[in-house]
Amino acid sequence: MTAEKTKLTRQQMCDRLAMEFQDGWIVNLGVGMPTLCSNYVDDSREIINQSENGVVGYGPLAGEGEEDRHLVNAGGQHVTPLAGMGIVHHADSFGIIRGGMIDVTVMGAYEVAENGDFANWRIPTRKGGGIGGAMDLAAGAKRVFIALEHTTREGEPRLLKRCTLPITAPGVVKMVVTDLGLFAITPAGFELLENAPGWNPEEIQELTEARINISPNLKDFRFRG
Amino acid sequence: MTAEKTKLTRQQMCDRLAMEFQDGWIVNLGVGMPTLCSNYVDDSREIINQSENGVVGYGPLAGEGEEDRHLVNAGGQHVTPLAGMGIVHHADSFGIIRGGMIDVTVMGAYEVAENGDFANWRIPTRKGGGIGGAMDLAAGAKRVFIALEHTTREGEPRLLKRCTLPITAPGVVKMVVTDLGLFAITPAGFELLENAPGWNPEEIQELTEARINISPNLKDFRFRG
Amino acid sequence: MKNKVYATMDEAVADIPDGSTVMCPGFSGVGVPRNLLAAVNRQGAKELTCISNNAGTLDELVDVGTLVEAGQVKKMVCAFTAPTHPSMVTPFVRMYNEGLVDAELVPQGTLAERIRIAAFGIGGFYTPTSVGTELAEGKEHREMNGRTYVLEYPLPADYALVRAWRADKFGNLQFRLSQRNFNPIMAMAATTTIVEVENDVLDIGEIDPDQVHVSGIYVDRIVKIPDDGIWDGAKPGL
Amino acid sequence: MKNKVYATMDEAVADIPDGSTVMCPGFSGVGVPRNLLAAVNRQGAKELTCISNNAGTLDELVDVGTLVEAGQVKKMVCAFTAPTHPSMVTPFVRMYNEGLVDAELVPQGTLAERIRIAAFGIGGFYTPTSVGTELAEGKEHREMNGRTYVLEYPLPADYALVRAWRADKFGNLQFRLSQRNFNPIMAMAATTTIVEVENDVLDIGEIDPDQVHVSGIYVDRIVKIPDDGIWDGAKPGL
Repeated sequence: MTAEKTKLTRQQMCDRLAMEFQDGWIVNLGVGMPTLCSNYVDDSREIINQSENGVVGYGPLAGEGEEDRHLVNAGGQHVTPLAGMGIVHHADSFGIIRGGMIDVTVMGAYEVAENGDFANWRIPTRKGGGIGGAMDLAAGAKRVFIALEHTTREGEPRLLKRCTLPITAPGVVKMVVTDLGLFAITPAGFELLENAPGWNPEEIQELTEARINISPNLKDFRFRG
Repeated sequence: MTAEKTKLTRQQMCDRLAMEFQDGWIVNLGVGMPTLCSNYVDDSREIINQSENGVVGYGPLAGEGEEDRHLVNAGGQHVTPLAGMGIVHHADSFGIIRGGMIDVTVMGAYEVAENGDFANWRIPTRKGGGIGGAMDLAAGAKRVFIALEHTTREGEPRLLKRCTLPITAPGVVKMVVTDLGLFAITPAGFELLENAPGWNPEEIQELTEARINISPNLKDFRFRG
Repeated sequence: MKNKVYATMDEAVADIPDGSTVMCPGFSGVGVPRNLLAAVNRQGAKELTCISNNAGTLDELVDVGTLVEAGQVKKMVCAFTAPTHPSMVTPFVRMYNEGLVDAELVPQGTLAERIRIAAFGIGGFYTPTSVGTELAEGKEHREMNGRTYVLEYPLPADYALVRAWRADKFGNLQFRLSQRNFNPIMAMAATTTIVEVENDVLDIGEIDPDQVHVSGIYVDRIVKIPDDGIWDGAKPGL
Repeated sequence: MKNKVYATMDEAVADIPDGSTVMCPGFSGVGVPRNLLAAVNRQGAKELTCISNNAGTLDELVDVGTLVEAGQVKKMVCAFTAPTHPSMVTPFVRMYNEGLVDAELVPQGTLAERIRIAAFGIGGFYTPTSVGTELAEGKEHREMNGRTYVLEYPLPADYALVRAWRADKFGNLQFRLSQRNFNPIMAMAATTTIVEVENDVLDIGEIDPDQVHVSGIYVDRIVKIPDDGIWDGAKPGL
């Protein structure tokens, strides 16, 4: 039986990374796609969400009319207070980050390389860059997970031998999810752990610049529920 | 009329330094003799007492039975809370100190030199030293005032050309009070501003190793009240 | 002691001269001193260097971008000099691209710590952040305990404009939830700290000493936000 | 999530091995984790390096000096290695003079900041403190903006023993008045942080998020001080 060839949705991609979070982990989710990780619920564990603005232990997004104007996550979304939450100022917040207290940070990226480099802050053809807390998180977190489309809109690969864009940090990425599958980055480079439904490793390799090693335990992509 | 030759008491010495404090000054008083400065009251001004353990704006010593076991000054004396008091942790407290927020620190010393050096943390014949916050205060405070006996118990001078003991900080002392008078330290060295009752400048010079300049406005020592 | 309570935002910022360095806290729209920024905009000081997490947004609310758009800002020191999405062309982005305003791009945690050490009399610190990136080029590197760091320097300012939740007349401040962000460290780092406060200014003694977020020793001027001030859409006095 | 609440001080310190580096906060007798120190004394770990403002006092209360006197401490890192008065010969002073214990003398503000940067991933910082003194000899000097600084390094630890006023089950901590001192920064800097708390351990959510002094993410073990514990002369539960 062959599954129908399907690309993963952003929510499915983020769900899969969120499944890796362990009970008690302190998690920092980047603005944009990575915030979808918080939609994956697993009652058997507790996750502590930290955001750059010094909120430790915030809860789900606030519903309509439920917003507290003083409480937002790093992306400016209104979140709800969770019992046990605590607030610190910005220097102390990055003390948490730089000090290695974040178990995992999930970020988006333009490119990831087989040596663990990634790039998400600057396109050289445009002036300036948007770093925010990305370089601190990349340098400080225990694990960096990246969620990104497997190719650009033009079909160019984003999983590369070496990044072509200015990198955010060297050699830090441990896990990558794309719309085609889940990858670890090991000393040997990308390792395909799970493939999207209907996609075989050769097809994924064709859309990838870097060489992809195939896990001896290659599995079907794991979905929520 | 000649005043009777009198040495100043420690309280009189500290009163005199405290008279220099200006309204709104943030003051750090060293353990021991300098704490006597807080006994000088002048209702026309408000002084903010800061101590190394992070208390900003504490009040007078606590009376018998009035002690709060969680509230002490740097010398471990129980003090009373004053309206407007605020607490910070030790790193932030020395942030206040190193950051130049302390208008004046008053410390005791073994020796003071005409170049503004002073020594109060180590006697080389004994092993080790007791620095506490003295080096941070000396390097960080806007003004360092020193209160000390004019001579040692053996009659040796403490106001020197150069310190013989290991110094606490170079060139920081602005004002010195001894049991014989009040001195400024200027680029030209010690300047006698006020002499203790009955002591003429020549007599004070005899008990001093450094050369003492005499202020053109030399006055009688100013007492409380 | 000197009275720190000012009647209006305009009085509180009246003396900010051209060429000043001004800290502007706030993060994702919370804890932004919008009323003081509006007053600086009215006051018209020019050639400002502004230190802020970002350089303004696309919304209509007053923020540091308002000063940029008005041509009052010579240079931004911030963590974002390009939009997170190419479609978000703020006034700053347009003017930066056209060379009308200068900028220094600083990673957010480095920005926060540089502000803190400016407050705390530290001459520099070594951070692992940015090592191996373009941003570390030309910076002094040092390996310690098997890890590579770059040296970063203090970032002081002449003025900090601060938004607080509660203040007493001495200037002790409290912030609410994520309003805190850059406010305390900027309040401590600037020579002159000016605070807009959401609640009525309290008498001295009304704030629990254990719950003071910024000591009044750092605060110079306090203004209550008027009912017709900028409340970020919430009712006054929340 | 893992339960952090321990029933006894002895259980909470049971696994501290010989050779550990242990942070011991407290200042002038306030905020000293006396119950945990008594438990470490009973437990008997040896060859410890202890980081503390001082190395013990002359009073009868349990403090880091108790461990020194018991021969459990190899080295003290502290701001006082000689008594403030020659008559105050503590067990540490006697043993230090006899070469039975080693010590590193650190100015108090440098001690505090070295602890903080150990917590916060900073590799070193430049301070003006101690410049021009014997204590700066051999340290790297640097002139910046016309001022001379010395380079100081992080001071991490395996364990911090902490005394708190209130704690919730997650480990969020509050301190009361000058009890705070070194407690928060040591709690943040150590790999394993063990807290003795004066009040009953609170349910999660009972501490106002704006009034948390140390986030529970830094806290590993919490023990309520029993009624017959060491209360510094005050009644239990004050």
